[in-house]
Amino acid sequence: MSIFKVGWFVAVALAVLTVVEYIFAAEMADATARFLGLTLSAGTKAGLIMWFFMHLPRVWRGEEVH
Amino acid sequence: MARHIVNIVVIWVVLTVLGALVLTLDYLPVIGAEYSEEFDGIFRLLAFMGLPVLTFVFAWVGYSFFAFRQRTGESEGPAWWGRNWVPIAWLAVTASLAITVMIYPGLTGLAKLQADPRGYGWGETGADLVVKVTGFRWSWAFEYPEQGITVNAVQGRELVLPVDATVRFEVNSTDVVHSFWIPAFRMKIDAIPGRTTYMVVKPVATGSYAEDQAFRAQCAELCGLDHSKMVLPVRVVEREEFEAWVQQMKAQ
Amino acid sequence: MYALISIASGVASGLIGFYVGVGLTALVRVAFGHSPWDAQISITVGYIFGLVGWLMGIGMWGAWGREWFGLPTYARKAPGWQRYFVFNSDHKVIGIQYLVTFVVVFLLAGLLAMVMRAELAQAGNQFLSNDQYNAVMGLHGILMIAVAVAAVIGGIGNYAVPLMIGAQDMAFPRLNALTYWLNPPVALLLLLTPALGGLETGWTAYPPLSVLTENAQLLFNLAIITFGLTSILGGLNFIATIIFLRAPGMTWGRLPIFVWSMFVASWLALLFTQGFAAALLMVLLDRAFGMSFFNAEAGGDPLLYQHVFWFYSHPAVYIMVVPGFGLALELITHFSRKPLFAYKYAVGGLLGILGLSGLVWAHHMFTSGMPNYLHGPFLALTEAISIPTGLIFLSALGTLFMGRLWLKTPMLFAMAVIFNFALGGVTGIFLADVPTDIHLHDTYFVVAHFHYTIVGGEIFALFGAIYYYFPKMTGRMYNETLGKLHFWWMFLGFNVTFFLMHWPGILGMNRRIADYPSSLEGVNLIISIAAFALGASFLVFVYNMVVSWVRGPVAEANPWRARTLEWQTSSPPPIENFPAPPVVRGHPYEYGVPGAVHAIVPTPMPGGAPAGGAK
Amino acid sequence: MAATATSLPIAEHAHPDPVHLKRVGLWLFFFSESILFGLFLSARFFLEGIEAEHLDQALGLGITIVLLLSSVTAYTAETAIEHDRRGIAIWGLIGTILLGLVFAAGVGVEWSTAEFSRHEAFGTVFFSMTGLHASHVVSGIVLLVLALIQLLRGRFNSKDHWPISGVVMYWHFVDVVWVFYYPALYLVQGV
Repeated sequence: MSIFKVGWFVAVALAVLTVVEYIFAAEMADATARFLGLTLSAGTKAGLIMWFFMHLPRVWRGEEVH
Repeated sequence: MARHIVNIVVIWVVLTVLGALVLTLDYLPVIGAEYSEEFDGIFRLLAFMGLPVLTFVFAWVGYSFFAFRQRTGESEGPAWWGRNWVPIAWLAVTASLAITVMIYPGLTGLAKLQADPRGYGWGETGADLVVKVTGFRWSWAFEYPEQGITVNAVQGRELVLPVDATVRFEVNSTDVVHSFWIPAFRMKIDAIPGRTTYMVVKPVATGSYAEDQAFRAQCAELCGLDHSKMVLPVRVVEREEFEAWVQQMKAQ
Repeated sequence: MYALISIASGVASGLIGFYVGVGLTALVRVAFGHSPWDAQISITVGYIFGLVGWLMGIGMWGAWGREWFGLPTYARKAPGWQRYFVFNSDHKVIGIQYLVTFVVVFLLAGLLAMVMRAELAQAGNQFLSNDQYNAVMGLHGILMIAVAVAAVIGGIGNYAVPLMIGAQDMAFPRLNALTYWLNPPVALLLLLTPALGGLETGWTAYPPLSVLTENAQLLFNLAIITFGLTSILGGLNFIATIIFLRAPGMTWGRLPIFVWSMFVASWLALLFTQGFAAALLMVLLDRAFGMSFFNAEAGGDPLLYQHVFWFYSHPAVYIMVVPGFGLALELITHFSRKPLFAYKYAVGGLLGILGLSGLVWAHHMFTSGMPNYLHGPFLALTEAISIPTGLIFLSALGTLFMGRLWLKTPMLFAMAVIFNFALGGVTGIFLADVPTDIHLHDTYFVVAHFHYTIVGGEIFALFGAIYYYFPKMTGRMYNETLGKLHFWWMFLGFNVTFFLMHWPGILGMNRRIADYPSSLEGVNLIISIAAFALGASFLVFVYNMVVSWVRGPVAEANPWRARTLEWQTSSPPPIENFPAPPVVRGHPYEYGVPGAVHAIVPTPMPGGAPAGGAK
Repeated sequence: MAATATSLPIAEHAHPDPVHLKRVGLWLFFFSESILFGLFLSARFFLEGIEAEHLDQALGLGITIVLLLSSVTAYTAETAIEHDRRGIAIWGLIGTILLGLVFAAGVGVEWSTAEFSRHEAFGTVFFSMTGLHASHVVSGIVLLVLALIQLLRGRFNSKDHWPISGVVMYWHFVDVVWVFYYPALYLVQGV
């Protein structure tokens, strides 16, 4: 199942970030810091999805030969 | 080529002078408030600054039209690509013009307007008279809280202000967006439901709608059916006359 | 027959879709215990189903939809003029469809302007009641906005861009057909608005008024959201086409300036048009579901709309005028028989406009009561946009100087663009400057200003381009004398009308009013008379176009001796444009360079030696 | 210039890989759509002083994880068909559709149990944002079903699978939107 390996790594990373996000939001009292932290986390998650799941690099590298 | 440049410059200068003569005409509305003079000054300044730019383009295009024409389209012009100092000089001149206008009268004029810390208003901080303005479809109501009177389209039928007094309008709307505008004062502020906006003016001359229609409170933001009829006359009077008017309104 | 079948099946399946949508809404509403009919929701759902039905019926089902179910596709093949009435993916057909449609819309909206000027010739209400005036004014506004957004991009752009870059078609031909066929429902909805109470809010649709007003507003919102979709999909298509389908050798540095301007305008459309859609969607949600985006009492804010709306609608004026600049420069260089002066700076100017246009929207809101700290930055950025715009002027003026001006009708229109836009640009300074804008905002000064920029800058370029491409599109030549008559008539009528309009604005005549203070009567009468003259000039245009299309003299492949690629193929071009791609060897504007060649076109065309007409 | 028809070099039309062209087109579409979503997100922060009212945090976290999981199954389906693993691709798509339905149902539960109304400010932004997003989820499910039907009928292989890749990209995009919407609606408070 090696072809799916990247997908599972990203999935784990996304899950961890989501849970961290949830706990961070519950614990962080300062509104501004919470906002910034959540923005950072959401940006990271979006970047991971776009880079690996949506194959963003193929936009400039072209379609890879499978 | 030098000949063409000289010709264009001559036409440019002539057009500019002619334009400047037109601009000295009296084309601005009546001066009603302190800010009107400020506005007129800035307006004229910008007009005189814009005029040479405009006439430059007119002279250039117009001269080219007459001097460089050909009948058949067979001959071709010199292969100039503009890869020399000309574009850089042009960029420098236009950028410095833009930045000049941006700073003066733009940002400096803005700073003057916003000197009043209480919000959008400008002018002197203190106000001799407060008028609460309420816009609704399709008329205005003016409340003078200190005097305890209210005028609207039924009662009083005009906005009366004392001359040489700083007036702060506190503008509200009960339904849709309106805009409170008195052309003689060159001032305008939107009436937004749910927030109060401010406009500070200091009338410097007496006048009334009957004498000059620039003395009117006009809605300037499209507000539906009778938007064009959302007008109330404005009358600027001497202090004593204002007091008399207040008493008269109270008596009613 | 083909045309009739195509339109009839489109209308029929559109109607079926509408009633299916209304019926489904009724079922769901009854199931949840509501009355079956709610105007806002039923019409919206019905419209969405009807729109899909219309598209499928007009031919999208056969050409595209079947593919989604794994079925083989087919296209309706229609001969001759009938190809303009089917789902046709040829960019040349679509370009002409767009152009004819929007010229008709332009003339209609112009008639509405005549009605307005008739009413405004005197103070007081003569012909129209206040609500009729508002309806006419709103419809004039939105139809003209639609013309300005779509006529040059959809018409001239679709027709010329693939030809100019040596491509066979657009990157997504079927998407291109879709964007055109989304337009008829838009036109239908807008023209139906008077039946449902008329537009009360003008084309800007400011809430809370647009939430409270008649159901005509609902049609407006649905129409404009659809229209925004055509704009976005069209922009997307142009970007992909220009990036990927350039002929070999057509580097970015050799791209004709009109293609550059289309590239910039497409990015603007792609990025910002969602703002209009979002703003109108919020109004729709407030209307249909009682949401509170703009209801201050429930925590909403009317200014939210103005920010979102102008976030689109200021860049929109660049969507309109940037292709106008491109066309003006393109025509000026060909008809001056001189290379485009400072080509790279002109491209830089276009890109500079692209960069700044998204950062200036709040200059429409200087009197709106927005926070104080926003005024300064928006003032400065708005003034700064005059710097890239100035580069367009540099290029135009530099090209004219010492040129060999061949003053054909298209050239006259192109020079008029520079002339008009100079005035429109200078008056823009007054409006960008907060101290003057406070008085001038929402007056006829603004009306004059934006007519000078949009009509003077874009519509003049549009007409220049129509004359320029007329021989290419139809294979026939227009009547030059009538063309010049049209130009001078329109130019004079336009300038008298709109130059005078500044003055009542300064004196305190606000815009969008059916009635004005009696002291402004004299100048308004003159403006009205000039406006009627301006309107009459289009009779010459229509006569010239119709008669020349039917029986004008046959045009040569390259009547203008232009060097760009679209003129190196026959007039009108074959379906595949070029049998094989041209090979681009040099700059498209190398006039006055002995032996210069722009491109080599593979098949010998009648009268077509190597492109660029080397002699 | 003596270039004649016979001496002309024969060049091919610029034919970029059609899949690549479509991929870029789809990205451009996402770019444009993200502005629409971004403006609704900005509206949520523009309407000052809105406090996020009580939302079912467990449900929110649950549907977020379901949606992320559906992205993984969608990725699996796409990767599988790229390697001609048809069976895995079919199950990947079925799993994505089911998880998508669970997400949509979760939003439905949230809507029906919410303690605030759509007439007030927070309700306005909550219902409009989740509604806008849910409409994309539903259209994504429809597209996934269309792709699944063709896959079951034997279409698509490692050489020809763009419809699946496109639909899956769309699905990921819907997920990306939720990545921003979830904290903005559920987690950010008092900003």
